[in-house]
Amino acid sequence: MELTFTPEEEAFRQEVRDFIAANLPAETRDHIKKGNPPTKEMTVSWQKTLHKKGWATPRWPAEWGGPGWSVTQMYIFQQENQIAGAPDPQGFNVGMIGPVLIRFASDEMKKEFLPKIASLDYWFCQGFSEPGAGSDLASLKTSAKWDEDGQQWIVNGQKTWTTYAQYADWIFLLVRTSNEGKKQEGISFLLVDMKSPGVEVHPIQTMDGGHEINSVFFTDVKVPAKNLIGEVNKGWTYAKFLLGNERLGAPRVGASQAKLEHLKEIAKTRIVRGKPLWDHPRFRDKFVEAQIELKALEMTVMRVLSSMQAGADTGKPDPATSVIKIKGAQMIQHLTELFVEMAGEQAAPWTDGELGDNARIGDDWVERAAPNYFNYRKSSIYGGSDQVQKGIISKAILGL
Amino acid sequence: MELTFTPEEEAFRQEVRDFIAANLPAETRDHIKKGNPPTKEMTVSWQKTLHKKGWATPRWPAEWGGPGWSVTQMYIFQQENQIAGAPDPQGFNVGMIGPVLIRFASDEMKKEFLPKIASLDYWFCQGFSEPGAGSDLASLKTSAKWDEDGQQWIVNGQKTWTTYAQYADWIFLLVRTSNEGKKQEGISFLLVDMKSPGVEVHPIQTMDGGHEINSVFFTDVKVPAKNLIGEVNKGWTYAKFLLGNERLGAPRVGASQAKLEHLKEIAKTRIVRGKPLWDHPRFRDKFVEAQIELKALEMTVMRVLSSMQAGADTGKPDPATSVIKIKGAQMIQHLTELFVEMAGEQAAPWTDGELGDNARIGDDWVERAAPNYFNYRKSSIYGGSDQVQKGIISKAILGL
Amino acid sequence: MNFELNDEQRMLSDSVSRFLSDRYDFEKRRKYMEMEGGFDPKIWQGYADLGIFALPFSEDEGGIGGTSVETMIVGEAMGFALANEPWAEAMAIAPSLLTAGSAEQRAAVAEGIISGETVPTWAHLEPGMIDRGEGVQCSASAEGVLNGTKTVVAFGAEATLIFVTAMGPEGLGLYMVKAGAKGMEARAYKTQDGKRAAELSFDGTPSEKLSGGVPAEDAIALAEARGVAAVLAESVGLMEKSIDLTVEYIKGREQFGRPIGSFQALQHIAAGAVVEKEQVRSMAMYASVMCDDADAQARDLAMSAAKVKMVDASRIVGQMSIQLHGGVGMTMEYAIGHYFKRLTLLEIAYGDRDFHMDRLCEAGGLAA
Amino acid sequence: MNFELNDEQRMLSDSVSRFLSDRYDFEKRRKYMEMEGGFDPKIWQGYADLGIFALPFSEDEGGIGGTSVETMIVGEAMGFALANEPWAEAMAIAPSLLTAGSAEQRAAVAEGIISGETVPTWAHLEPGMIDRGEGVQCSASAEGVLNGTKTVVAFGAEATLIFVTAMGPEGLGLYMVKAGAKGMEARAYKTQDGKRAAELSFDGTPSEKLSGGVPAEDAIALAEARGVAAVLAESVGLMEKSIDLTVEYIKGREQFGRPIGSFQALQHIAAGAVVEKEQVRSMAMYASVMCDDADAQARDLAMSAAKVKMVDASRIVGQMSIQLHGGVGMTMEYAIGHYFKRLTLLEIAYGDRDFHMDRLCEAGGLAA
Repeated sequence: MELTFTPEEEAFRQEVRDFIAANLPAETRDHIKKGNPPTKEMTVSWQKTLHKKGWATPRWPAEWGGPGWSVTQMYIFQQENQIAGAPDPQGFNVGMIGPVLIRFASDEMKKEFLPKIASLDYWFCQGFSEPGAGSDLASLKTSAKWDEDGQQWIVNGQKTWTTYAQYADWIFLLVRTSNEGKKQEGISFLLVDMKSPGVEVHPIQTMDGGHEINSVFFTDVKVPAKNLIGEVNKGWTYAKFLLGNERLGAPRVGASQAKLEHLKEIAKTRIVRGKPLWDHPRFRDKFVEAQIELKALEMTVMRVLSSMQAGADTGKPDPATSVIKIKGAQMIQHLTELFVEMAGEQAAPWTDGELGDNARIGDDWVERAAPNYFNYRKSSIYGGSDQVQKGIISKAILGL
Repeated sequence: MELTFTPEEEAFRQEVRDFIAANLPAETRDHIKKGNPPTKEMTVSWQKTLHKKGWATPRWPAEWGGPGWSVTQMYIFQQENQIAGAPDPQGFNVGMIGPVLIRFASDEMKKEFLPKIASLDYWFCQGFSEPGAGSDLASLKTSAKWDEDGQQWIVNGQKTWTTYAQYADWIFLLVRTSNEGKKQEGISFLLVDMKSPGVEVHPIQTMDGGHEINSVFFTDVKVPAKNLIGEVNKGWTYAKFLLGNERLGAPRVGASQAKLEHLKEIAKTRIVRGKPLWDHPRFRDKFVEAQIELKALEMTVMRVLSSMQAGADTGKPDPATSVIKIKGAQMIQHLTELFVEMAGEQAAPWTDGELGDNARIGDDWVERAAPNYFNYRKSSIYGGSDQVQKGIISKAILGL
Repeated sequence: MNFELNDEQRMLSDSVSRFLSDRYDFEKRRKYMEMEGGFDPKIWQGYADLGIFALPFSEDEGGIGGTSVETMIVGEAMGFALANEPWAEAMAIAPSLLTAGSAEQRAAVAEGIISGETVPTWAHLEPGMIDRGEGVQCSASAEGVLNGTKTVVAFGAEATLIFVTAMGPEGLGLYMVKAGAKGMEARAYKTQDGKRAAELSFDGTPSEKLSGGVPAEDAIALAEARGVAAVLAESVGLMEKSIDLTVEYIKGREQFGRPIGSFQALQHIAAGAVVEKEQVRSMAMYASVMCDDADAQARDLAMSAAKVKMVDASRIVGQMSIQLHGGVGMTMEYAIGHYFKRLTLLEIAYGDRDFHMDRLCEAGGLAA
Repeated sequence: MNFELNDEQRMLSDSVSRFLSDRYDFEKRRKYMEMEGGFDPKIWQGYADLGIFALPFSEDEGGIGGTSVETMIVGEAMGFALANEPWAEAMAIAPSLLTAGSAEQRAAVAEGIISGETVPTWAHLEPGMIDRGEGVQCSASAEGVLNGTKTVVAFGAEATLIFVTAMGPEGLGLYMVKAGAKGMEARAYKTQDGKRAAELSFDGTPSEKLSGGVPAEDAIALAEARGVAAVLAESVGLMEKSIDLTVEYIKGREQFGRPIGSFQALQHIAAGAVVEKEQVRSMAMYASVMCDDADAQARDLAMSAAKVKMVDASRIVGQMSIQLHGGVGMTMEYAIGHYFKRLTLLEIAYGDRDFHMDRLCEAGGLAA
């Protein structure tokens, strides 16, 4: 067991840090540090920069363009990226559909898609949830029927909570291809071109005023046979593999570390009743407690990464990822809560831009405090809610 | 709505305070203030003192010896009693079996039992729980069979968690008298003399080293027909009524107020790293937060008392009593936790007296800190656990 | 001691609730929010016609001399309906601030409020005041000419009468400014909870000073106390309705072949929220009585205790409501998110948790 | 960076666990507790024969030069078995304190510990020291003659070698006293968790000063750090077993016609405990590596963070274990109460939550 970093690893950290400093546009960095979500352009441009450098897909095998990093290097890279305020890699591409294709798709499909997934020439979104199938994902109804004449699939149905569908070139889709047997056994996994006739995207506005998510409607959408991943009716297996990866990526430890440092920085200059907030014992307690939780989360994430590297990859989701998912959500939710507390009554103005500059009454972080707090309530809901995770733990770990 | 006290009520408070000051033995007061449970003698002697004064059964109707107090007076009396460190009224007598008899028993039975219940000439204990029937109380198996020849009940079975059975003259018992229909419909309510042949009390030692609870075994115990309360197979109704009253008495707000004041008093003189604990901001926070919770609890208890006085007594347990039960348990548990925190590493010695004075290394409160913390884990378990209360709320209030 | 409402109070509760349930639902509210001032003037007039604005004013002032208990009753109903109008400014803040004024001032302003003609607000916070414990920079001359800036003034651009806290030659004072006064500019915006607010700047703005009553400090402290009591009352209604909405949702929403409301884990989460809501209800009663207490320190500490409890409970109730709604709870289309946002803003209104904890800690807690 | 155990460490874990599962169960433990010294000397010798006491000592000292990771492995197994013996004093405390001694002193003491002959303990706390941040009053003369009183010394009456912290003429020092030394009196008692401790008083007691190594302050700080790491490790085993016992109980206990473990609300409570336990496991690893860190401040802050997390999680896991056991969990007859009591004492051992929070707050938190 060795938690400290070797000189080689420290050198690698410096290399990453230098690269980011030299290549990340200041505008992007500032935008993100203020608590804004990156624009599509920022994400694409940064992914392309990394792709050129060979760093766009850290966890992919070398054969498909991975840099061949150790788990430690991946961790360092991710942490530096997040601390620096660089956009996250587009997770649906790099962390979800990429690994699924690498593990389960035909060589032909890999060759067609993986390079463009890595470069973000194809932006993928995820078509899993449906209005009637949230936590109970396997009860999904969107159907794909085999059209014998056209040798293609015909897709009908509705997906929802589709993050950034408005940016997407492609969607990976769970569809029902059989109604026989257990509901998990009739599901297949398709890739669908968002420009296909019959695909419609409807925006959903979230309570923070943002537009991240959408409903996507499919009406007689034709999908070529070759866009099926793996075998018919085996899609549930691929989806579980994908969700395990998703939970692992969820906590964004580096980003939380950056947020916590930002909190401290502001507290040092924010004068409350005659002294900096930083010198108020109750604030200090809250800061330290958050730091401790974050350290524990960081260690748990590293443990899981380490055991993934050490052990044979079984393809099954690790139940410890449920721990990470729950604690990761709590962490980011709690941090956004602390920003609202720090803003106090100044957090009230709604700054959707409608009223122009009039809306801006405080620093950028003040403006983002309440919307971020509202927005991150999602993190204990999506990707398997807290309740779903506790169900997994009580079944898979405790045998209850 | 009027939360302040009238001059008459303040005068009453003074009268109570004066009476307690003049009559409560200093030994009893000190014993309780140190965090010890009162001995049997202390409880009996104080109850007799109150009985002579006519104050032993505040909530009973005047007809049966109640003082005819308003809810406010009852509240003041209870609060002053607890703050002064007087023993609580023996709850099984005054708060449980008494009200059940008054509501449901025959006049003959009332006349026989109520005066001795009030004076504590009869010490009652409660025979509800069984090894197989804890939260699922209605599944109890202790049976009472009607002996046609002897015109009496024959009781067989085992009760457990019987508080102070070792002190008791009588036990009130839920017994199964029918196995037909719903399990709630075959239960009857009996009073049994603890000196009856076939009654055996076995002590249960709790993890704090105390002996409060017992198992009580019944082997062919003969119980006269007249000791049945109300009707055969209607015992569940009486039990629900009793449990509603129990929950209401549970929070012991005055006792918690006294504990909190004690905590402050100690903190003011306990020097930690150069200054009194009271001047450590984190301690102050903990103190204030406990005070706020206690104030909210006090108000909720008063609300429920007030609505009981105002409304017709429906005989049904009020679901708000579940709120009080849950919060009351949390309160006392949290306070005992604060005492352990204040004692720190000095809380370690086990002072069951076995090793004599050697065992005493700290102040009395230090010695009681850990045992009280251990002991009060019971309060979220007995009288309907937190989980049972949440079940009641979700059914009776939310209709889930 | 008595926690029961009297007959008049019960009637008040019924009539306000009925009025609001006729006027308000989620779709109607959305329309009101988009109206020019962020609410429907007809509803404001309706409140006046119901007589609720007369409740907090004494008979001398033309009112009917209610207590803060009546304000609590109204506030709970307003929270339940998620009403948009600045009712608390009219019922809790204005009557408190007016105690600094003369009998004539009080009667004149009360008349306008009671009739529904006046929409009052309070310009107190300033950009440099992080919380309620900070000093005021806005200045007033001996003639009542105001200079300075105020921030997050509720309905600052829509109010017809603005009470302004400012430092005058003789110390802290309260000044009344009419809408459209010279040198006053409003930069208006919506707030996170769908209401309106504004930055107000005063550049040589004429005003009328409140004088002849209690010192301005006392009137301000009373307003802050009654503001907290109003927050408590409104939050009880918000929590009540949040739980109702959530229970209704989980009863209807099916997953895994049955309503999710039949899952015990969710039931117990909802039950935990009920426990917290009931504790806030108790503290709302406590606050509504204590905010009129003659002992200012006891009053302020009681308000702080009530506010801290409200914040802690509000988070539990609000967060569980979104959680149990799942994805739809995150969207603008469902009412629950709007309740959650309103609760969140009330958590930081009239002093946040830290401010009130500090006040209690400095005093060594509530009086035993 | 690597969180995996190597082959030797895995073997160590297996052999200690096997040894303990052969020797310990609830009934056997009860017998050991009633033995004269509160534990079975044969088990102590067994530990020595297993070689675990050699782990923390360097090869120079006759040991095998393990790290605190090995101590963690042993500690977790000890916690899981609820072992009674002062293993942490032998494995974490004594080797740390000995760093103040000369090579000869270290070798001589190590030999006794490694062979199982010596049962060491540390007399550090005093009646006037409420927490770990206080000064020592016990005094030592230049010749090492001790006067003073120590409190809650683990197995103070049973240990054969007592390390004593005392103020000597040149400042804080560490002194070794043999059992039965002149002028030393022990008032022995059981502790809440079924172990033993004692008040020790020294009245002209002769001792041997540790000298020739690092300053006593540094050795003490190292012992405190490794003490915290040992607490973390043991608590992981205790929590693991507490959850096992609870799950086993609720699987078997029937109420309302089915095992209570089938109730979702209880399942989710247990799952929440697993989450906390896993976080402590992570922090135990962090602590076991950081407690050997050369940077004393970084080390101490890391220990404080680990201890705070342990306290918070321990309460959740311990309290839920009793709650889900219901009444039987309250009794002496069930193992779970004994696990709960041990966890509770570990929460306050080597500095309670407030002590460690203060240390972190004063430093402004962990280094970023």
